[in-house]
Amino acid sequence: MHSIPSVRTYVIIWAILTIMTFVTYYVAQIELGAWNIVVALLIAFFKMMLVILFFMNVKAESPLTKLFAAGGFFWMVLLLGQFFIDYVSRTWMPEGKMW
Amino acid sequence: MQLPLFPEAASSIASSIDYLYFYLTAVSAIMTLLIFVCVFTFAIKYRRRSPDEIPKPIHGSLKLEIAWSVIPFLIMLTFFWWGAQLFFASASVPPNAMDVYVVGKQWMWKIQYPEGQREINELHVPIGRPVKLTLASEDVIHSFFIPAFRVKHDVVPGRYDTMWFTATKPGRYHIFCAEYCGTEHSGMVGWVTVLNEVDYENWLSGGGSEGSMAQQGEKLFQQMGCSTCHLLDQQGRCPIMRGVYGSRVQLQNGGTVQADDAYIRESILNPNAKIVAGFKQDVMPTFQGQISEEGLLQLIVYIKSLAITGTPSAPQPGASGQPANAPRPPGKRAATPGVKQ
Amino acid sequence: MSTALQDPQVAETPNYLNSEYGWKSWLFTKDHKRIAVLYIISITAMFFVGGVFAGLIRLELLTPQGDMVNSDTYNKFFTMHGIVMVFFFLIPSIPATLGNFFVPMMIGAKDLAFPRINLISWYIYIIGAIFALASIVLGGVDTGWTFYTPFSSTFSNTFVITAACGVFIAGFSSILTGLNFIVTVHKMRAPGMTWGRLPLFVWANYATSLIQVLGTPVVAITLALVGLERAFHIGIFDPAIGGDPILFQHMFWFYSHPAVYIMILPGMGVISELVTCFSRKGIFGYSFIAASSLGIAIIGFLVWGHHMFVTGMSMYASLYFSLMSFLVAVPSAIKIFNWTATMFRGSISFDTPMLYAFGFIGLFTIGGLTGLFLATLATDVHVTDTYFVVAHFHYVMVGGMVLAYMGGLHFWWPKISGRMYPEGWARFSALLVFAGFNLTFFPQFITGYLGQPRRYHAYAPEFQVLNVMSTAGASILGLGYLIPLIYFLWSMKYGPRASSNPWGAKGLEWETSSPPPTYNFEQTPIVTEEAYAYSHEKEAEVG
Amino acid sequence: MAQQFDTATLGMWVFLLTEIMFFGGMFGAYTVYRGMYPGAFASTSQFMNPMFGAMNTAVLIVSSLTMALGVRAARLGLQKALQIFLILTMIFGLAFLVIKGFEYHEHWVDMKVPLIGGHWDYKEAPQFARQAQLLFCFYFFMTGFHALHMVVGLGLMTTIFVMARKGTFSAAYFTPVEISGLYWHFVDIVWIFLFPLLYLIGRTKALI
Repeated sequence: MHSIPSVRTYVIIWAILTIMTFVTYYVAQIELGAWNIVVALLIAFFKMMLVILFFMNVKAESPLTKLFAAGGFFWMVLLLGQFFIDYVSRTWMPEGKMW
Repeated sequence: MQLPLFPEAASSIASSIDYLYFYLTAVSAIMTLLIFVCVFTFAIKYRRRSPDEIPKPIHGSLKLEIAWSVIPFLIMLTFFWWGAQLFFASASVPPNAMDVYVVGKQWMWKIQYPEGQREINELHVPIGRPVKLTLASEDVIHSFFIPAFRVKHDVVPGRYDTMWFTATKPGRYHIFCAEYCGTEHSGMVGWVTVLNEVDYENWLSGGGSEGSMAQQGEKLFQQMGCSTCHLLDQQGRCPIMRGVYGSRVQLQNGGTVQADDAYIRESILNPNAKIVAGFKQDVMPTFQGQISEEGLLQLIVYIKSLAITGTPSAPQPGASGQPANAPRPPGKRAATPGVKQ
Repeated sequence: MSTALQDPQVAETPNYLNSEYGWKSWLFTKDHKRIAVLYIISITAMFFVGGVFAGLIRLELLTPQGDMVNSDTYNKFFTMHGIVMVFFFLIPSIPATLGNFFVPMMIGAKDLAFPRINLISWYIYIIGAIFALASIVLGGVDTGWTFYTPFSSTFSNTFVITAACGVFIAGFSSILTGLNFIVTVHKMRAPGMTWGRLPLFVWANYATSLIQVLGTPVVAITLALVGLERAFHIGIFDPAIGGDPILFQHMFWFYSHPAVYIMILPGMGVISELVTCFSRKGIFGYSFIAASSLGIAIIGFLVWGHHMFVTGMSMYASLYFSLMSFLVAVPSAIKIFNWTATMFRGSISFDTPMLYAFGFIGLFTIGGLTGLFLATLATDVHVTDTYFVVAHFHYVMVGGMVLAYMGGLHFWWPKISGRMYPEGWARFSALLVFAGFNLTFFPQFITGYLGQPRRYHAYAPEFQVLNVMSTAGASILGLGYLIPLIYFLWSMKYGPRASSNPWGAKGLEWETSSPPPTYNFEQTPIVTEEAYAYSHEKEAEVG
Repeated sequence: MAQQFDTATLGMWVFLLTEIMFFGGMFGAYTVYRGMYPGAFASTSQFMNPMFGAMNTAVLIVSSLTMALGVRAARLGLQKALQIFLILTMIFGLAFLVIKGFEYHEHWVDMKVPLIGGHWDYKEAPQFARQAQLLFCFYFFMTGFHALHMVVGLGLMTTIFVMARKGTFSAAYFTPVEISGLYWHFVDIVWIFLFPLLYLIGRTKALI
């Protein structure tokens, strides 16, 4: 059976999540150029990991569950990545040769 | 009763596609034969002779597994390589290609020549000269397909697509719409007629009472009121049109854009999308929905003609930076001396 | 282990069919075997609905002028043929029927991991099917089964939302089946049933389930977005506001190409079972066949762009997708070679299931190889959207998947129904199917290269002869499907009783009585040997 | 029991896999268009109210906390605590939907609803008037699907609550609580990504 995290752990995680929400809110008001997107997504990713590992208790789950949890996100990245193979290179035109 | 088994090859790339096809067919036939012969031989040779015979097990062989994974893959790499070479080689339009403009519409092909001829579901091309088709759709996705030339390209609404071919054999060949486009999809067919040079010139001079495409574009330019703001040679409320086509345009937001067909199309339909440096937005209304795809193409040809007549064969000096009529390095949207004045 | 648990001579053992009676005992059952039977009945019905449309299409194409029905009606015919066959027959076919019945039995489980969800998935399927049939009855859909925008989202004025709802809903049935299989295979294996001992049919269904779970949601959301676009008159694929119709195709094929593997992988699993049983010999290269199933499932997600080489997608993306498409051909080739090698020095009998397996190997080889023409960039430009494509995917879908399904159905019929089918009729109809199929679809490779585009109501007169051949073949093919329907129904009452293992096959499903008892096994089996251990003798030398 | 619990958890994770891909399709399309029309997309964030967004994020995170505590209570067999936490979770869930409703209303007043013929104008940045509609379509579809998931989640919570009242659960049997909790947290995660993507990115960009 899984170990049961303490209330303290949950509250600490909640506090971090709430603080990160404020951080992401205020960072978005600062001009960082392209970094705005990166920071916002990194914070979101960090928050997601906290929720998955602690609230959803994947930390204590079997490797199999971890694999399936990670697999979904990996597959979504795969979907996006292959979209971008097209969209990034769509306006490139070859000069009669491949390379 | 006709029973053709192989399509005619009437373009410069047709036979090279056919060779690749023969190669693929040959390899496939050999593989199929191999499998069939094995299955048949085993089935007969090792048929069950008594109800209780138990053959000895064979668990597998790593060598064989590797062989029949790697060898087929290597063979397939030759398909890949050859196919990709041909695909890329036939993607770039020769610089001397003549322009023809095709608009797909449920359910017909409308074809315009820079010289002013217009046809529906008929395309006349001269033999031996590269022809570049600029494809536009008024509604849904169509696909322009000439089997005898082994060319096909989807015609996607909201953008221009291009394809090209050089016809090599006089005759009449099918045009099909290959992408399902609604009720009369199978009626969206036509003929391409390949003429020799002389016949083609005769045919060209036969029509076009409305003037060349550029002239029609010019007429539209007046009618739609474009000319009140876009003056030809002096600064009006809007950018000057002469010499724009093919140049790099400085934009309000600091970027630049290549003034090609797609840019001009966008600027007419969605004028505020890319404001030229030094001009204000919201001056020009959108022409979305007020102008047909054909009209758009006429305007583009007109604006293109301004670039060409403005600088006969000499590199254009000044802001535009790049000679308007030189073949552009990236094969697409190559400027063409298609407009004869 | 190798002795049957049940005496074959006993007339009527207690089993899942006679344990309860009445329609309630079927409609509220949680027994995976009964649910499988419910699925068999419903997909058979859908198969014949789709088949009727196929017949009408072929009838129309007898003459080039398009003089039987008008073009609108014809467009609805092929759309409904596609939607019904793809989403309501091919995708659920083997996993939901044979898989549902035999995956738990083959791993020695009493049932699937979530019996109630299994039943729910059948109800969801039925609701989806009702939507699809409603769209037919109300007046049809004319978008083609691919629902390409902007035609489907803006221009068509048929019942697109109804049909898309049907597909959306049926998608969830497919997801739940996949989910159930994944968890079942992970958690419910009998003692001793290690991954290395799983029958290849289970491996194939496991790989299929991964695709169902990972791919189906994407097509669901895509069709939902099309539906929303129709409902709200604005949406994300609308070119008028800058939407990209090609994005729809990316999203659609992200699922719909792997969906092809949802259809064919379980079929390959069936063939692995048939070839070993009727050669009475262990499979050649077990781990390679198992791994190639997973390989197909994964690489299958990297190839979808080969449907889009002429759309104006980036040429470099085309290059990537072309290469990946060749890569996915390798695991398929591995399977073909291994099956052939399994027959080598076997003891081959020509029972009906094996005839179907022969047919599968031949037709799938042709289907797979012609796929290479479509993966090759330059030739694809010419043959895409022509009858060449139609022929290719029918060789894979019908020549491959349907033949495997028929083979599997014959193979396991004694287990499912407890009765034998008439062998003579079965062999005859297997030959009819094979002959009729080739006559129908082989000419289409030729018309395709000649340039006859698909989805044409009227066509150029020079294609007529080949089209007449196709139609003639289709009528033979139709007969080949009708005969089994009749003799299967007949055998349920009059067929001779089947013993628990009429083929002398290996596998846990054959160690329980025919038909199996409600909880499959009298006691939980303990597995002590590899799959397909037909002989305990020493391995023969490879000659 | 442990075996059955494991099976159910694995099943839920496989289901969440499909949910990830379901939203993943939309996120994918969103990313493509964002790359195509960066200016238009950045301009729309001026019409989002990030206060609403942040508030809703906070509300959902609290509801995730109460859910997690509820699951913990269930594991320890604290039936009273479980019921209280379930109620709290539902209250926060409802609060989320109410705030979302206010927000939709604000968009309607702002003329930023391009659906069905359109309650739409974009005078503030006419150069983006066309493509900005794309983002608003995404906004309504994505938040709409998310809200739909919230509604389903609330339904689940109600069921679990009723079961808890009946005394179904114990320290030995709490699988449905655990599974519904996973679902609830997942819906929270989706919002954690929607918030920056729809409200925040591009806020610093000048409108014109």
